[in-house]
Amino acid sequence: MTTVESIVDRSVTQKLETMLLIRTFEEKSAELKAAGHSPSMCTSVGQEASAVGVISALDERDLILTNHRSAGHLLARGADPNRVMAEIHGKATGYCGGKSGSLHISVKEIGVILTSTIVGGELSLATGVGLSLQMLEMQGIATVFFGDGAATEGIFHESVNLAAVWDLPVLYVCENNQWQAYVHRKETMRIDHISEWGARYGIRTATVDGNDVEAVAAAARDAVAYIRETGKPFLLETYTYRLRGHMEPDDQAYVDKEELSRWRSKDPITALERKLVTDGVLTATELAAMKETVRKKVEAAAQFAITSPYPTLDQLTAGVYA
Amino acid sequence: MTTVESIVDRSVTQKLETMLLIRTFEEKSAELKAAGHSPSMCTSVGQEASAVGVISALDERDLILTNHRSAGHLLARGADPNRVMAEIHGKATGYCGGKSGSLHISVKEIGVILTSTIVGGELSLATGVGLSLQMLEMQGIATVFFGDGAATEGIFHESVNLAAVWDLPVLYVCENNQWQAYVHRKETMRIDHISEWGARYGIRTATVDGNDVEAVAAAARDAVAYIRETGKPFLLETYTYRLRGHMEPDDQAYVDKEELSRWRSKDPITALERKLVTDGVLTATELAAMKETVRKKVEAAAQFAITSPYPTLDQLTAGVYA
Amino acid sequence: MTTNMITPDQAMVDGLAEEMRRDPRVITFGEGTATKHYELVEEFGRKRVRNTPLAEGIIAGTAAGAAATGLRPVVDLLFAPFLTFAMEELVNSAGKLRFISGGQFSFPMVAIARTGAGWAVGGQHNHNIESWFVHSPGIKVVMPSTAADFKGLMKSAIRDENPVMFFADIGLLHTPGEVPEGDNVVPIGKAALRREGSDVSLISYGKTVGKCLEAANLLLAEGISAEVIDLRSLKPLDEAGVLSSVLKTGRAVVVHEASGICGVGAEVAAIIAEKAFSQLKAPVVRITGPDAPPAASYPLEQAFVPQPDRIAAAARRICA
Amino acid sequence: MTTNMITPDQAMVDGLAEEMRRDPRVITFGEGTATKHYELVEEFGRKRVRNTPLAEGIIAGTAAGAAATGLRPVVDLLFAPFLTFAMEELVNSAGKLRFISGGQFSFPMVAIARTGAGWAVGGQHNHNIESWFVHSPGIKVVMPSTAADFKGLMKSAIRDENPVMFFADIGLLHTPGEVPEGDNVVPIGKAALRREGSDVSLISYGKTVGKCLEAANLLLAEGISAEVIDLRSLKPLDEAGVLSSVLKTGRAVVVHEASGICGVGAEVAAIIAEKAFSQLKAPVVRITGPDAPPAASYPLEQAFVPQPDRIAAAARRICA
Ligand SMILES: Cc1ncc(C[n+]2csc(CCOP(=O)(O)OP(=O)(O)O)c2C)c(N)n1
Ligand SMILES: Cc1ncc(C[n+]2csc(CCOP(=O)(O)OP(=O)(O)O)c2C)c(N)n1
Ligand SMILES: [Mg+2]
Ligand SMILES: [Mg+2]
Repeated sequence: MTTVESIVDRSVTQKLETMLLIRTFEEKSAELKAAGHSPSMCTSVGQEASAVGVISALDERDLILTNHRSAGHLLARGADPNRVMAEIHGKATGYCGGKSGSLHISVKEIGVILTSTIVGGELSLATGVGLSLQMLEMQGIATVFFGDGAATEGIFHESVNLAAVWDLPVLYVCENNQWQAYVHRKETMRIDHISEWGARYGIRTATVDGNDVEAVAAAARDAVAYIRETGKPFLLETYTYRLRGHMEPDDQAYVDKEELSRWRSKDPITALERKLVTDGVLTATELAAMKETVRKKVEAAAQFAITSPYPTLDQLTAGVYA
Repeated sequence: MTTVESIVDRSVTQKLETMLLIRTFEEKSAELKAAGHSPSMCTSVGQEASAVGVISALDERDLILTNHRSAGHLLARGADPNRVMAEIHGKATGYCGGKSGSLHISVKEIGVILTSTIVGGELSLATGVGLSLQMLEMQGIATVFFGDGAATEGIFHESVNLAAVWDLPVLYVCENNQWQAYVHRKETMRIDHISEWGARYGIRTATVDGNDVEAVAAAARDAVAYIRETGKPFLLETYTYRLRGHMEPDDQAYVDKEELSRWRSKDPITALERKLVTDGVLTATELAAMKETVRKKVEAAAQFAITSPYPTLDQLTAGVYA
Repeated sequence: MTTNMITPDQAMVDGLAEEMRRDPRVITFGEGTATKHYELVEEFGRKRVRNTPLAEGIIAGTAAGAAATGLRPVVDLLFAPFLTFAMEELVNSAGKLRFISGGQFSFPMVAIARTGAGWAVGGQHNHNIESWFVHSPGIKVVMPSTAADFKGLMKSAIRDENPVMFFADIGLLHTPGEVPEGDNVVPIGKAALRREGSDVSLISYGKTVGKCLEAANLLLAEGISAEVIDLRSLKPLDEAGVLSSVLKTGRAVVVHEASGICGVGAEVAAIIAEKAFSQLKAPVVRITGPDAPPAASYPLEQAFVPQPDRIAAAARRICA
Repeated sequence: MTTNMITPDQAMVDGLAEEMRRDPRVITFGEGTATKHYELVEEFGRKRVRNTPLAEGIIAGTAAGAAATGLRPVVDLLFAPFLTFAMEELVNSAGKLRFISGGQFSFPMVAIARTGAGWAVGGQHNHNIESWFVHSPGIKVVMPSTAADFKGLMKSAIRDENPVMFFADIGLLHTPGEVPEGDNVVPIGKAALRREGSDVSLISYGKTVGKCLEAANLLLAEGISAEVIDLRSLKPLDEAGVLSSVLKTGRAVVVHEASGICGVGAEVAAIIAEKAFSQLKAPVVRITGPDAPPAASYPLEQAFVPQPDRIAAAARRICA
C-alpha cells in the first residue's frame, strides 16, 4: 500500500517537482483526449500551487475530499499517476476500476475519499467525514477542496454552517479560480472573496495568493494547526486562476484576453522555477533533470493507461450494493 | 374583488386592531383545533407586530410570499377571515377550495401568492416574482416572509445571492422568532442576526425590534423606498419571539421558562394597547369596543368555516394541470 | 414470545434505541431529534443524539459522509416532500458512490420520512415518493405496515451496509399494535403473507395493506377468497413471494396510496405480466392514489387513499 | 415542406429562438446559457438570456416564481443528476402549487436536462430519472428521439401552460437529422409510429428508438414484422397509441435506457397488461438499462444501453 508519508516530501524542490508532475500529467491527458484516447476531462492548469501547498500541510491521518478538478489533489497526495491516468481512460486498472472515469476519482488508501463531480457534492459529504473524525476520535482533519462556483450552491451554506455549529474538524479550501465552467465568477456574486462568506458562520478564514506555493503551504499549516488544536473548522481561500478551459477541449473564446494574459504571467510554476534557480536552490541542469523525470513518469502513465484493458462486462452491475 | 387599498389603513389604531384580529383569529383557530374541528396548524402569536408593520408599508401593486405561519400576513393584507378560517378547516369556501388547508394559503386577488409550507420554498420562488416585476415593469416589489430556520436552508443563500446579482426588487423579511419548530435558533447558527448573513451578499439590511409595530413599519417603509428607488433587494430582520408552540397543540415543555416569560412581558399587543391608552390615543372604552368588533368577526369566521361544506370528490384531481 | 402493544411511532424509536445500545457507531440526528427524543439524549448523550439546523441536504450529506467513514447514522428527514431537498445527497452520493468508486466505500445509513394521508395537512407534507428511490440504484427502501415490522425493519435497516430509506405511513403511526419483545429483526427483501386465499392476490404495502384486509373480508362474504401480500420491503422487492402468490391465484390487484403512474405498483404489475403471464386468468389491475397532490381537506385526503370497496370491486371484476 | 439537416442540439435552440421571437415573455437562463448561446444574447439581449450562479435550486425556483407571475422561462439545468438539487422547486412548487392553491397559479416553464450514455463521464452526469417526474403530479415530460421532435416538442413545451421537463438524450444531440422549416409544433401527448409491423410492438423513447429500428431490421430478416412506437411524450403518455399498436400485434417489448425498476417501461407494461390483456399473445417484456449507475468506462457505458441484438432476442422469444 502506498503511504502518504512515503510520498509527501515537503521541501520546496519537492513541491516544484509535484507541481511539474501535475502540469505535465494534465497536459498529457488533454493531448490524449484530443487524440481520441479518452473522454473529456477537466484540468487544473494554473492551480497547481494550491493543491500542492495545501496538501503539503496535511498528515497521513487526514482525509481529503475533492471534485471534478482533482488530478492535482490526487497526485499531490501521492496517488500513482498510472492508475489515475488509467481511471481517466476508463480502464480496469484505474483506481475505481474504470467506473468513475476522470470525474469522481477516489483513492481510499491515501485518504482521498468520496470524490463527487456534483458541484457541492464534496461539501455535503465533508461534514460527515468531520463528524466521524470527531466522534471516532481519529485525530485527523477533513480537507475539502471546492470551487468558487460550489460556494454559490446552497449546500455550501449548509455545510459550513453545520461544521461551525458542531465544531467539526474540517478545512474548507476554496480554490477561487475566477471561473465556473463558462461563467465568470463576477457574474455570480457581489463579493470577491469566498472567505467573506466563510467568516459569517463564525469560523476562522483566510485568503492566500493561490499561485504562491510556499504562501499556500504556510497558510494551510496555520489553518491545520488551528483545527488540530481547537477541533473547529477553518475556511482557506486560495485565490488563483484556471489557465486552461473548463473541460477539454475548450478554446476559451469567451475568456477576456487581457485577464487571461495577466494571470498567465503569474503562472505558479514558472514563477517558482525562476525563483529557485535565481536563489540558487536549483541549478538549470537540476531543473532540466527534474522535468525529464516527470516527463518519463507521465509517459509511462500514458502507456499504462492506453495499454490497460477495459473492465469486463460483469462490472456493469458489480458493487452497486454492499 | 377585495382590494388592498380598501383595507389597509395605516393609522396606529388600525394597526392595533389588525394585530388584535390576528391574535383573536389564531387563538380561535387553536381552540377549534383542540375541539377537533380542524387539523393542526401554526400560529404567529407574539409576532403580530412584524406582519402588520411590514405589510402596512406595502402598496397594492406589491406581491407577498409567505409560509406555514401565514395567518398574520394574510389578515394584515386584508384577506377575508371567513375564507382563511374556512381554508384552515379544509372547506370548499376557503381561498384554495380546501385543497391547501392551513399551510399554503395563497390569495391572489390581494397579492399574497405562491405560499409554500416547504421551509425555504417561499425563498426559492421570490426571486422569480422579483424577475417578473423587473422584466414586465410592473413597478411593485416582492416581499417574502421567512423564518430564522429558513435562513439555514441552502436555498436562502441561493435566493439572496441571485437577487443581489440580478438586482431584483425583493424585500426579504426574516421573522427571527428564536425557534425552528422544536429547535432553538442558537442550536443552529453561531450568529444572532440573520441580517449578518444578508449583508454578505452585498445588499442592504436592517434589524428591527419585531415587537414594536411602529418601528417595524418605519424600517419597512425605508426598505421599500430603497427598493423602489434602486430596484435592488433589501433584507429586513424582525427580531421577535414565537409565544405559542410550533404547531397546535404544543405544551412548550422544551422551552426555557425564563426566556419565555421574558418575551411574554414584551408581548407586542399589550405593549401597544398600554401605550395608546396612556398616550390618550385610545380610551379604554374604545379599546374594549375594538376588541368586541374583532371578537365578532372571528366568531363569524369560525361559524362560516364550521358550517361551510367540504369540497366535492370531483376536486380530488381538478386543477392539477392547466 | 411475549408481545407488547406499542405504536409504530414508538416501535421505530425502540428499534433505534436497541441498535444504539448494541453498536456505539449508531448515531441519530435531525430537525428536532434531540428535543423529541429526549429519552435517547439521556441514555446516549448529546453527541449521539443531535438536533440539526433546518437543512435537509446537509443532514443527508453528513449522514452519507459519516457512514462512509465509520459511523452508522440514522437521520430523520420528517416528511417525504422534504426529501426533495436531499435528493442529491441520497441519490448521487449515498446511492452511487459505492459503485462509482469501484467499491471503495459503503454507506450504512438510514433515512426516515413520513408520508401518506393522516394529518390532513396537504400536498407538501404528504407525497408518496417511495418509487423515486426504488428507481434509484444502490438504495434499499422499506415501508412497513405493522408495529412489529416498524421495529424489526428499523433494526435491519440500521444493520444493513447500504443506505436504506425508511418510509413511515403517517396514518399508521399512532395506532398501537403487537410488537414481540427482544431482538426481533425483520429481514429486508421478504414480503409477508397477511392472509391466505386462493382466488386473487391483493398486493400492497403501508396503510393500504389494512384496506386490502378489509376488502378481503368483503370479498369473503361473496365467496371470493383473497390472499393479501404485504410487500413491506420495496427494494429489494420480493419477486418470488409475489409470483408464488399470483401463480397460485392467477389474479392480482396491486394496491397503494402513491400515484399509480410509475409507482411501485407499476413495477409489480409489470413483473407479474412478464413472469406469471401463462398462469394469469385476468388482467393485472392497479388500484392507487390519483395522479394529483393530496388535498389537505379531510374528505379529499381520505378519498385519495384506495378504500376497501374500490379494492373489492376491482377484485370482483377480475374474478367474474 | 423544405427540411434542413440540423443537430438535435441546435434544433432545441432553434425552437427556443423562434418562440422567443414570437412571445416576448419567453426568457432563458442557466449556468452558461448566455455564454454558450451568445447568438441569443445578441438577438434578445442580456435581460432575456442570462447566465446564473451555480445553483440549480434557485434557477428552478426562479423559473417557477416567474412563470406564475407572467413570464415563460426556459431553464437549462445541464445534466439530469443535477436535477437532484432542484427537486423541491420542480416538484413541490411548479408541480403542486397549481392544485394546492385551488388553481390560482399556473407554471408555464420548461426545464431542460441532458441524460443518457454518450459522453462516458459516469454516473453523476448520466442518470435517466425521467420516471421520477412522470410519477410527480402537475408536470409534463418529453424526451424526443429525432431532430424534428427536439425542435417541435421544445416549441410545444414553451407554449404549454404547465411545467414541462425536457429530457435530451446526450447520445443523440450531435447527429444531424431532418428538421422541417417553419413553425412546426409537435404536440405533447402523442406517440409517433416510426415503423409499421404486425407481429410485435417495440415501444421506446430517446436513443433506444433507434436501437428498436435496428432490431426491427434484424427481425425482418427472420420474417418477424416489428412495429416501432416512439413515445416521445412520457407524460401525458399516449395510452391510446400504445394500446392500438399492441391490440394489433398482440405482443410488446418495452425498451428504454433508464433502469427498469419503476421506470416508464414498468408503467407502459402495466397499462398493456391491464388494458390489452385479452389480446396479448405473449408476456410483455421489458428491455432496459440495469439497476446500477452507468459507469464512465466506454464499453460499460455502451453496454448499459439496450442494444438491437438484445431487443431482437426478446422479440424473437415472445414471437416463438
Ligand atoms: C450540481 C452541478 N451543477 C453543474 C455542474 C456542471 N459543472 C461542472 S464543473 C462546473 C463549474 C464549477 O465551478 P467551480 O465550483 O468554481 O469549480 P472549478 O471548475 O472552477 O474548479 C459546472 C457548472 C455539476 N457538475 N454539478
Ligand atoms: C423543508 C422543510 N423542512 C422541515 C419542515 C418542517 N417544519 C415546518 S415549520 C419548521 C420550523 C421553521 O422554522 P422557521 O423557518 O424559523 O419559521 P417559524 O416556524 O419559526 O416561523 C419546520 C422544521 C418543513 N415544513 N419544510
Ligand atoms: Mg471556479
Ligand atoms: Mg423561527
